[in-house]
Amino acid sequence: MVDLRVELAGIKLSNPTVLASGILGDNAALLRRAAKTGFGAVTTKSFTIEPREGYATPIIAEVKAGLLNAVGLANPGYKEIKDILPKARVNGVPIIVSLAGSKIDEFVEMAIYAEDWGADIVELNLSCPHVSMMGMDIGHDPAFVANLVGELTGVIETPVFIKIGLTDNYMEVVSRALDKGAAGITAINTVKAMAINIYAKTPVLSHRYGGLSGPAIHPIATRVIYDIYREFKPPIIGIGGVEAWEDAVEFLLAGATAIGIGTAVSKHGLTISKVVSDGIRTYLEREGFESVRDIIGYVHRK
Amino acid sequence: MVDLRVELAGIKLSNPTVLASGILGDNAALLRRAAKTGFGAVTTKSFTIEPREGYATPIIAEVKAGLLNAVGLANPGYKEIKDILPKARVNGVPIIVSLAGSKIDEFVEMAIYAEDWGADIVELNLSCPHVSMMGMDIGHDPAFVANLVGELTGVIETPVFIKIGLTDNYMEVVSRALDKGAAGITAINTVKAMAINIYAKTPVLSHRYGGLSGPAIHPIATRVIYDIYREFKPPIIGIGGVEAWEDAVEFLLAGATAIGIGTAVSKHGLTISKVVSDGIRTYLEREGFESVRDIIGYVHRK
Amino acid sequence: MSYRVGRVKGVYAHTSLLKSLTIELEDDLNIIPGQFLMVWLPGYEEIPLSPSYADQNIVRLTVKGVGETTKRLISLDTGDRIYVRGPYGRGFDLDKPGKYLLAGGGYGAAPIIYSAYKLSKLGNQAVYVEGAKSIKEQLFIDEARKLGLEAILVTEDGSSGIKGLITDYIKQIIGEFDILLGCGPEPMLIKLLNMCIESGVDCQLSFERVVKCGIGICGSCVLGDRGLLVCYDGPVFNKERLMDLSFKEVV
Amino acid sequence: MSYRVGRVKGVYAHTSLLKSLTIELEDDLNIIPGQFLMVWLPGYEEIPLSPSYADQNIVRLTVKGVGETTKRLISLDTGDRIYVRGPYGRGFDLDKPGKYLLAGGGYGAAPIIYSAYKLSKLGNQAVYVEGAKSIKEQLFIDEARKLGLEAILVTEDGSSGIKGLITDYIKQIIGEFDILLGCGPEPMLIKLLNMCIESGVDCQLSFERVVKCGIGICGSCVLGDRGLLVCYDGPVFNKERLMDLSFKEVV
Ligand SMILES: Cc1cc2nc3c(=O)[nH]c(=O)nc-3n(C[C@H](O)[C@H](O)[C@H](O)COP(=O)(O)OP(=O)(O)OC[C@H]3O[C@@H](n4cnc5c(N)ncnc54)[C@H](O)[C@@H]3O)c2cc1C
Ligand SMILES: Cc1cc2nc3c(=O)[nH]c(=O)nc-3n(C[C@H](O)[C@H](O)[C@H](O)COP(=O)(O)OP(=O)(O)OC[C@H]3O[C@@H](n4cnc5c(N)ncnc54)[C@H](O)[C@@H]3O)c2cc1C
Ligand SMILES: Cc1cc2nc3c(=O)[nH]c(=O)nc-3n(C[C@H](O)[C@H](O)[C@H](O)COP(=O)(O)O)c2cc1C
Ligand SMILES: Cc1cc2nc3c(=O)[nH]c(=O)nc-3n(C[C@H](O)[C@H](O)[C@H](O)COP(=O)(O)O)c2cc1C
Ligand code: FES
Ligand code: FES
Repeated sequence: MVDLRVELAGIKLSNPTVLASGILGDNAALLRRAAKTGFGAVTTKSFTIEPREGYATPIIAEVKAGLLNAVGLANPGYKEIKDILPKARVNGVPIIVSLAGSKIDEFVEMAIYAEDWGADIVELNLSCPHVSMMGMDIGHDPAFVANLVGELTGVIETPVFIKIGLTDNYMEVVSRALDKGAAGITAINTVKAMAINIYAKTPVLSHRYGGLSGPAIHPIATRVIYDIYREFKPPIIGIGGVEAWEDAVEFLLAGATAIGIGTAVSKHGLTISKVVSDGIRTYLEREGFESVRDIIGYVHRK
Repeated sequence: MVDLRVELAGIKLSNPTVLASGILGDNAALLRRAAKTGFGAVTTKSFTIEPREGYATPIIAEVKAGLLNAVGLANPGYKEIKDILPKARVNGVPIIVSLAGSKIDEFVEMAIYAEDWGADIVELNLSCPHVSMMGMDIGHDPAFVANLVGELTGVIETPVFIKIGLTDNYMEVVSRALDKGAAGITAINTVKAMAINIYAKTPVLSHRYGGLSGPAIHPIATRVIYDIYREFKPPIIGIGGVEAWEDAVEFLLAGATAIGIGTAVSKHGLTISKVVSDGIRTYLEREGFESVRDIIGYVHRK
Repeated sequence: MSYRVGRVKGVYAHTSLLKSLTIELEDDLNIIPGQFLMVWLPGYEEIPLSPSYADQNIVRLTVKGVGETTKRLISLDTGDRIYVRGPYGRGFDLDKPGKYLLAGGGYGAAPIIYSAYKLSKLGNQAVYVEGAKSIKEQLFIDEARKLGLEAILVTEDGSSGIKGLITDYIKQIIGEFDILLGCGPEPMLIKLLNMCIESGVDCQLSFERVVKCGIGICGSCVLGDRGLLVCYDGPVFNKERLMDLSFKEVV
Repeated sequence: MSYRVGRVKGVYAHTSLLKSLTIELEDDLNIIPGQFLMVWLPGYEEIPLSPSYADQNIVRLTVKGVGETTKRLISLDTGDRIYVRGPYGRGFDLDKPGKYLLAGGGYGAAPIIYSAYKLSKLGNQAVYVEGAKSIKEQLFIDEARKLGLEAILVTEDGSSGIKGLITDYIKQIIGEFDILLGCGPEPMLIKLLNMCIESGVDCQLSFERVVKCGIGICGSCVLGDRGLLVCYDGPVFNKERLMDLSFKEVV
């Protein structure tokens, strides 16, 4: 029997699948359900200091190669972590708390709170492509990210992951964050995009711009994971268009330690985690590996 | 009968479809065939000073949402323009000559040559994501692009288009290029990506990295076209994942004047140009427009 | 493209705020009663609606104007465009054998009357009960009768049919049925559920939550403490599923 | 994933540089004779090969070691993995009625013998002619006979069969046939084409160019001044198409 367990900065996962942030994740019942259904870890929706309504519908546009979303970081505000986390915890499945803010102070306040209420990992959303002054707008600045990570690792002991998107300088951002003590990298977030309805003659999303996810971004994510592993070999949660176990294996070989799943939850339901981890198991058996850890970053060994 | 004619910086196209650079385009017979098959204009493969063999195969990797390529700018060298252009010209279909280089001198030399041999438009490939010291490596630097365009518009009269890819600062690059006299923008090139074969446990492409094209990048291209039109309203050749007339209309509404088609040529053959322009015609008729020009940038008018 | 474009073919005003729109789509759509469409009016929001009838490329939407989008919807004219994606979610299972009691409250009667069409086609026995504030807001009693069903109207003000709440009436007759299909305001649904639990009658009830994505990804439509999703696991839930939930929010 | 993974099931060495590999794939593949696969050996290049036999999940490749990749291919052992995508391109049209003359030169006999299998299944009349340097490089004469076909070997050194060039022999007999299928070195193909034009015999010939993408996008496999693509419009071209071309390059 092959071993599917992986560790993310000391946090033990029974298998490498992770529910990606923003997918069903601002509600304790849903996180709990995801954890029970087989995810190795679950990530909360990104919390902000104040509750956010999010954007008006349409917040979703289906496109040929994936999905656009502009949810607008809808969340009940970080104070809810206190109610959500204890209820969400089940079977020892680790909970990754995602945070989004525009200032270092905000992140510090939220991170301490998340740690107090039991977050296993704090993930900094530095890459949401559709909310101004947050996410991508701050995450592409290496100096800001370095300061932010430095501050946070000074005040909390919980491992800090930064979640990056597709920018020109992600390698510099990652390098600076790791230098300052980031425990790992989550890559990638959605890519800024737009869909126009040709009969309505207007962008579909109420926010006009949205983040592209799904199969469309999978080869881009593979590249980013490959780059980061090659250079820094940190723990990586690889995310982007994973909708079958083969996609997950591709990320593992490129260097991901764990595999985030988002959009595919809509197509296949939460059981996608089981399908993916079973597929990884069969692959490992057939290819003669004893542990999933044996294939992490494998393509770099050749 | 609706009017499909458009103009790109004074160059007249019988319909808005354009064969994208690198697609069958370093050979006179193929350019001629494309022009005959119905394209409103054809773009050559990017020429470089020296002939280039390109990368070893595999140069192509098929992915779920599109195609990766790392052809490596294989081309016979710009001196061939002399042989290719006269033979390629047919039915008055304009020929866009694409150029790639690493230094301003190189571009100047090639651009003059292209003009001498009858190029209708010179397109600067500032965005190939898989050849170092060319394309993307130089195209993300606004100062370099400004100088380059300034020099070129000083020495040739042929309209100069810059072809951009997905970078953080494409708006600045476009702004500087237009300031210096660029006649238009071609957007977008492929997005750097990777595909790994999970049984071979190695990247598929011999060059490892490749450019992602096809449906995957369509919503990203829509966003870039939308941004550029909103801000600058230059002539835009919109490219990225157009494989049906609906995709083309989306680009027109976003602000493109002409529609480049690449990857879809593989799926549908060169007749894709007819299929797309016929579809646009029917759409215009049904929606009550007299000319394709009436819908260029239409979403911005609301 | 993800949206289908439809044209309004006809508008029937039940009241000034409650209308049925017949939509013609370009292609056929296969919708199970109880499933919903995401309906978008550019410039307004996109909202979930459960058709009150559908056949091939025809869909009928019965809409109550409660806010900006629904009010805009009921002001549409013949020929206007409407954008839909879907169908999404799980509808009513009408294949179970037995005698059906159909209970629709307010615009909740929409998926119920559509179920009546399907049930009468399947030859299943069914009685249609509709609850409304007054006779003016009554929706599908005539239609149900034309289908050959016994149809009972219950009005709160007694302006027609039986006076009272639909739940009180149903309490009296529920014992005669094998299965109840219900859609309407949540307090009505909770009462129906409790009734069915007590009387041992099977049931399938359609619930509402704020549906934003419609495809089971955003989490906004969560129902109850087991994390059920109205848009993905529902909107129609069967008795077993519902018995698992604690409905503190409403009872 | 775009590649299918195959395993080498058997290797038959015709000579030390010319071998046939039987490949077992995980799924069935439907390949028309004359179509090609892009065959990739990680660490080496990806090259086009036209199977010499295919049935369900079995593909036989007949490969001549001419460079790095083909030499690596012929050194594979049973159990080794091989990666293929395709089939691509247009193969032979074997549905035309008439008497077929099959002409294969060197490893060009590969798609020709595969055509022979299909033709004999279809019950079409066919004669198989193979050209080789010497008896040692002879490939499929026995196989063709087992299929019940008349099979004639033409060797350049006369070590077996008829001595001479395959084209000289074919010139003598072509008049008896309605249609010729040919694959082999380009000078052979040009001669065959000219013969067919002169004698009024129909023909389909398979050409080679450097195939890089295999999907009609890179332009590397262009043939002639009308911009035909070997990988997309070919590799098999019919007489009408070929008559349009000027083959200055080779004649
Ligand atoms: C599965 C399902 C099927 C439905 N079928 C019908 C139907 O057939 N006919 C009909 O008239 N109505 C139906 N509804 C309710 C309808 O979706 C809401 O009335 C509509 O979304 C209100 O939008 P608005 O912009 O007009 O009002 P708003 O101003 O947005 O809100 C008015 C009221 O509607 C509620 N509401 C707002 N947005 C939503 C939302 N996205 N989902 C659910 N409730 C919301 C608010 O809480 C508020 O009470 C259905 C709802 C669901 C979940
Ligand atoms: C449609 C088609 C079907 C073919 N079928 C067979 C077959 O069944 N059996 C067989 O042995 N060979 C076949 N070939 C030829 C085979 O593809 C080449 O021999 C092979 O690509 C050489 O690769 P290499 O790395 O071993 O040699 P290289 O060192 O690359 O080159 C050796 C020789 O092959 C030529 N060549 C190189 N690359 C290619 C290429 N991509 N396409 C075509 N020619 C090339 C070169 O011009 C040179 O003359 C076919 C070619 C085509 C186009
Ligand atoms: C509806 C939706 C909401 C999302 N919300 C968040 C979020 O709040 N924070 C975050 O870091 N990422 C968010 N994401 C990004 C995902 O976590 C993930 O990085 C991205 O969707 C790519 O993965 P996928 O292709 O598997 O969906 C969201 C994605 C979607 C589709
Ligand atoms: C095989 C291939 C070769 C290409 N070569 C070039 C090139 O030489 N110069 C260039 O500017 N773009 C090149 N491109 C990019 C295309 O012109 C186009 O911008 C891109 O493929 C996106 O369009 P598509 O999705 O329609 O293919 C190439 C694309 C492909 C697929
Ligand atoms: S509405 Fe988004 S999950 Fe149901
Ligand atoms: S090999 Fe690329 S077009 Fe034929």
